[in-house]
Amino acid sequence: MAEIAMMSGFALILLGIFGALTNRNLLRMIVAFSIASTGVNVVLVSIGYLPGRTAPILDAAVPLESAAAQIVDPVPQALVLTAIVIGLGVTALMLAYAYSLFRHRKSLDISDFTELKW
Amino acid sequence: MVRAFVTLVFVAILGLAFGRLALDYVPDAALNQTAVHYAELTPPETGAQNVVAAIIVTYRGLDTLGEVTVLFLTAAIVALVLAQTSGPTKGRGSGLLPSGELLQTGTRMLTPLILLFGIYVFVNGHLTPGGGFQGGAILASAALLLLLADPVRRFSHRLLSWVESGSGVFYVLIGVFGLFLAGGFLDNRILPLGDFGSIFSAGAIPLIYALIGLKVGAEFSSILESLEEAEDH
Amino acid sequence: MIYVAGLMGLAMLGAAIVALATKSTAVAVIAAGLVSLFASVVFVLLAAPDVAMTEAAIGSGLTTFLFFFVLSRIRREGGNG
Amino acid sequence: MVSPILIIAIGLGAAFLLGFVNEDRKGIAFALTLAALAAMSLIALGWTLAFAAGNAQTADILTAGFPPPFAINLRMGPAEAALSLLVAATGFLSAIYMRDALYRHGRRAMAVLLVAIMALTGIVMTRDIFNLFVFFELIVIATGGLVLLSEDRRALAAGFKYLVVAQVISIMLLIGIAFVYHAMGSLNIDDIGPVALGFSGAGLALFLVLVALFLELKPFPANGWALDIYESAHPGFSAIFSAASGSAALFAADKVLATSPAWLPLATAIGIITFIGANILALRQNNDRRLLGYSSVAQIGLLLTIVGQRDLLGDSYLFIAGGVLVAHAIAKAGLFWMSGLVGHRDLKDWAVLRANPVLIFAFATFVAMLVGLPPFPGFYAKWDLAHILMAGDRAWLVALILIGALIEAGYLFRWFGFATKREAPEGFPGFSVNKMGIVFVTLLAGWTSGWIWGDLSANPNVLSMVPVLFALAFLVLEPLPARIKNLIAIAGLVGWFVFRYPAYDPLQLVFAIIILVGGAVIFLASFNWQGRRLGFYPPAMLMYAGLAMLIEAETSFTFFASWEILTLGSYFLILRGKMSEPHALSYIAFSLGGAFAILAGFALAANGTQPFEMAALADVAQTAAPYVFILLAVGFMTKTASIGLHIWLPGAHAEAETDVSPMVSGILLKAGLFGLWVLLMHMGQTQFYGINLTYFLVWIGAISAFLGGLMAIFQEDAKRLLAYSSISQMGYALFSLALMNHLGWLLALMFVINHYVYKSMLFLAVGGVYARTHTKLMYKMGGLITLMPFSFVSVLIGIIAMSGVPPLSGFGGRWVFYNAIMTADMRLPIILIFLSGPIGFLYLFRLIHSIFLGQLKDEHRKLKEAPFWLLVPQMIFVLFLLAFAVVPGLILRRVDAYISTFFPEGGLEWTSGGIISEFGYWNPVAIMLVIGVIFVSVFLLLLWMNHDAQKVKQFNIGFAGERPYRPETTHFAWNFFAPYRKAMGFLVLPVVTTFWNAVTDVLHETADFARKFYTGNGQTYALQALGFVVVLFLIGSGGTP
Repeated sequence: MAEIAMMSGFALILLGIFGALTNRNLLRMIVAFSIASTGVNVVLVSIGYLPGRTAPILDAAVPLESAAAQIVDPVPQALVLTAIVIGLGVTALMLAYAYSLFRHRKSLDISDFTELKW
Repeated sequence: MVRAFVTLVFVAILGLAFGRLALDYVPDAALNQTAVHYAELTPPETGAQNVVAAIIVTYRGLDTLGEVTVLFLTAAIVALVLAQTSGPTKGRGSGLLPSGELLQTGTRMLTPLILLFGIYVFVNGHLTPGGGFQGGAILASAALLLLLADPVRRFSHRLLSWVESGSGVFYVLIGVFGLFLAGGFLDNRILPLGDFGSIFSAGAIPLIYALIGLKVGAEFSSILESLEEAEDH
Repeated sequence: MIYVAGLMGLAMLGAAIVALATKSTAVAVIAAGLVSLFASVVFVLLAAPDVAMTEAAIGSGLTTFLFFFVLSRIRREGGNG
Repeated sequence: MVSPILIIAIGLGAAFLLGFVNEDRKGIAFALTLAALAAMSLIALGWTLAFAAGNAQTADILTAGFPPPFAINLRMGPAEAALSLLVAATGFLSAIYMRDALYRHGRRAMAVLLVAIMALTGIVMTRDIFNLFVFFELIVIATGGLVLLSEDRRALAAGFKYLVVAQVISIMLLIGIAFVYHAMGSLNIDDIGPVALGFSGAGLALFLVLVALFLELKPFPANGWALDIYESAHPGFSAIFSAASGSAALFAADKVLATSPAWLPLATAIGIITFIGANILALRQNNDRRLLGYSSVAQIGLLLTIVGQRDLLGDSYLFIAGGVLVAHAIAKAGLFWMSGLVGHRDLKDWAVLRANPVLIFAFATFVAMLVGLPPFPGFYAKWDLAHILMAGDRAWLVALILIGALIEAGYLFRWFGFATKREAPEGFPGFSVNKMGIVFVTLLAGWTSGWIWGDLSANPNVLSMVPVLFALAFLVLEPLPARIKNLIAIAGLVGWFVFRYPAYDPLQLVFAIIILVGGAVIFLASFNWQGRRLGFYPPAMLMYAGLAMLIEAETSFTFFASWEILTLGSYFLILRGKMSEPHALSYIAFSLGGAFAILAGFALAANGTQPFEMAALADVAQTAAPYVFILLAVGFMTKTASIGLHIWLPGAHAEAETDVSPMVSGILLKAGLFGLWVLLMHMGQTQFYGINLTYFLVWIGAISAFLGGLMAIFQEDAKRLLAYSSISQMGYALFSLALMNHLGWLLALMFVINHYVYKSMLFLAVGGVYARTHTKLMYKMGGLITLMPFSFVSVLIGIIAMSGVPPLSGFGGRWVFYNAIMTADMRLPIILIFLSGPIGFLYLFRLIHSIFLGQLKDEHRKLKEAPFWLLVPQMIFVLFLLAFAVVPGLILRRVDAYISTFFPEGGLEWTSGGIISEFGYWNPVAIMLVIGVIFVSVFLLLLWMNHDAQKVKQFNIGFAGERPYRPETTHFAWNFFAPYRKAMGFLVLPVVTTFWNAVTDVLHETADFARKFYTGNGQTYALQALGFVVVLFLIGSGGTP
């Protein structure tokens, strides 16, 4: 199962990157990047998955003594939590930028913002 | 067209690299040393039931502090970016939805519930799934609802800013207390670990999660509000 | 379980392709939100309830709203988003 | 000691606290920001000082009270402390610098700045790889915010492009980190590795992490986004972006690489390509900030190269990498801060800096720091780096680094030339005081860092050498009147000579007399200048300091340091000339190229041993010796302007100021000769594939002598003529030295003395004429003999001495010369040398003929004699020449004895009446008498025969019967040697100039073409970043993915 998730995660990343690099609309680029980062999250979580184990919550279902044999690896999950929030931050920032750029130029086409070059 | 082709080729090669990673991937048969440590020692060391919460708040607390800061930064920068934008002044708000009687009434009823639920989620973060971020996001959705219901209405910037700053400063202070009262920066053992599994347990984790929740909620709200009122600047 | 995972994987990819291929930005945003939503189901399957909650609340919820906020403003100011 | 984690806590806490400050109370918010940054800097400073004093141990700081890898830990070691200090201090200064922008944007912007600095220190200190990622993301987002402080609207687009690329990078990083965790079971950097170089499994994971970290370092060519930021951001932020962000990201890459040494070659390759590529692209850049961006990218590339060599560098690693890094950070921050003082963005607009001389000094300091000149940290680092790499058989890397550095020096010095020589724009509003203050603080930091690195170095500290300090003291004395400074300078030169006199051996003595006493004599001419003459004495004295130290240098380090110091001083001196901007540039380019050859030569010779005695050159291993010889000889020959490396000389000498020309011609050229002398003394018999290398030198000398003279005869400009003649004369000296026999060396020494005397004299005389006529073109003069008799006398004596006719010392030289070549058996070059004799006479004749004889021009009728102080040294030279002609033995005898220690055979025999050689006999006094009698008789005869000669009116051109097309063609001195030009002109076709021009043209056109690569489109930039990853992956996995 983890393999399937990982594969689809990687596919999401590739799709996202391809979309972000071919779609010239600023908003669509941001959408594509958010798909790619979802893909990253899926890959990360699937790394921590061990077949047949349960969530890393040590309640009644998971006695302390056998916890190490029953739960999945909690570390990637913790990382993904952080990554999701960071992703949201970056997305919000890019959106604000896109809006601001749009206001300056009345355009959302990335190839219109090339005054700086060479 | 050429660019799309080149992109395709590059992405395909990247796909080969990723494919190799995936093919070489062998799921662990057992937890690695780090994870075993967390699985076995989270309760005695931190008193938390939810191992992920313990990792987030305590073991990798510095990451989380950084994460909160990411949102803090984003909120500040979104406000900065939009402050620089001078656009037309016609129209107000996002106009996402027309705010009707129904929505307004519904909002009035729902908002307290949502707030309560958000608080529940982050207060129980050390016991059950969920925590500061999720709770904060729920709080923010209340704010979102308010915005939708009445686009002209503003939350007090001052209040948001105080909540945001207050919880942030308090968070850092708790961290520094850990430095002086316990084993290190952000050590949750500055408060007693309490009874395992109860709501007042796991040392400072609930406190920190509550602060995170408040902070995240305030930050989301302030991002939404900045976007909402951009043109007033 | 494994079929559910496969199904979700396909659903994610499908939604992603829609998000990239559609002409309408609004549809793209919604499709991207769906990707997140399906992903959070995958997270539940992968025994990661915390992540699932976060992804649902933040990835598919707040992010989508943010997009719509900006999109609708741009539309009203004459952009075609 | 305060816990370093408080740096992070204070930065964050203050950022959060800012939210409590009312939006309108900007003063309070700003004060809070500054206080926090100051506190962070102080903590870092405390640790740095503790490490420096040896009071601190590397400390691991645990968070959450648990050991790694279960909780994140930070580390504070010497490197971390210094880097944190660098980051925090840069942030503090930039905050003050950006005060206006921060006030405009309010407390939020200040909070973002605080978080950025906090995160940078976090990157430096953390030992957890995911924590590293979090801090990187903070930097990305903060960068996205701080870019907006700019008033340049284009910054918004730059920020977006940056975010787009950052997304691609963070995807790679995150995937890499996750798989590294999977492979290692830990996120702690200390638990990673060693991972073998490979592109599957753990290797591929580490590859993704590394490639993401490299992308953060803006590798060439995937760095267009960074350049856009550099160009459009607030200079205060660019300073942080370049100095602090770059350093922190580099340190992160270093941390990860340290775990798996197998990956170091990857860093080296990317680093060196970036260094050279970015420097080449910078060549065509006219926007100052973008240029600084290219240079930043290049410097980080150099640092990455050094990181890639850490396996070889061992204990010296921190010293070398730190030296380059500190020099880069201070200089780049300083330059970015300075760019905020300049109102417009073209490089030429930096001319406004001339309004404040201290700023020009700061500019010079920063450029010198970037190029790695003494006494700054980069110099010591460069020296050690070259030595270690050479000893480790990585000469190719040394070569690449030096080529890149030379290109960088080229554009930086060109820029400096613009600032000092171009028209300053009008209506200049004045400098902001606090910004200027920041630049001055940086300047101070630059010099302090130079002292620290000198102190840390195993080699002597350049800033503790007395001559250097004496020269630098003139910086403080600048407000004094020029004449007082001149007195001090003369006293200094003479005083040092008297002080060191007992220590000199005869060879050193000859050079010391020329440099110190001769320098003092030329300084007499400088009394002619009044006012303060800003910027003259410090470089002049720096040049003399370098020369004085050079001749006494015992180790290769001192020798090289002196060499660079005299090069730097003379560059600034030459640059002072009115039209000398392009010539000074070509001078410094060739000189630095030569210096790099010397550096490589010494490093190869030393083979890892330091200090390396100059005398040990004789013991260099057989395999390395010929290469050492060639490198050193080429280096020294750039200074003697041997043919092929000569094109800088004519302009540099001709366009220099009147009293500078003799200094750089009469004295400075001797440095090269001294170097060759030392080289031949120790390595004279080096064979290369069975051929004695001195044989080539003989040829080069002969050709230089011949072609230099030939080029001189076709000049219309009197100073250029003298300059070309120097090439010829140095060719003679090289030729005689390379003969490797007793008389040859004696002769070379006579050339050293004679050339100093008559070239100084002639330059001063021509300069005196120029001071009155305001032209250097000979056909515009004529008949000045009656108006400027003293100048005439010195030119007459000068050319008699120089052309080698009896009775003056030139003849003595010629006599020794013929004796010398009789003892050698190389016929062809000897023919060339023979031919050069009459050629020399041809061009010298023009000086007398066109300037002093013939018709007086109308506009010159009221001219006065040359200024008094210009005449004083000339008359001293006249007296000296006469004396030297009569008693040459005064100096030569001692030297002759000294040379006998190298060549016991073939010496001269000194008797009371004359000098005897194998082939003949020379009695100077008798010759003087005989010639005197002949001269007087002929003179009287001429007077008698010409008593009724008719004077021709100036415009009587009836004889010619030609219609003048251009005014100058009517002058008889125009194109004086036209027949010779017809016969031999093809020999002086500017082949060499064409060659060097072609080299620079190719570089420039490559740059112009290649930089189109940076289209300005954010997607293209992201695609380039992606391309960077996949190309590396393809190369790494051997093309079979």
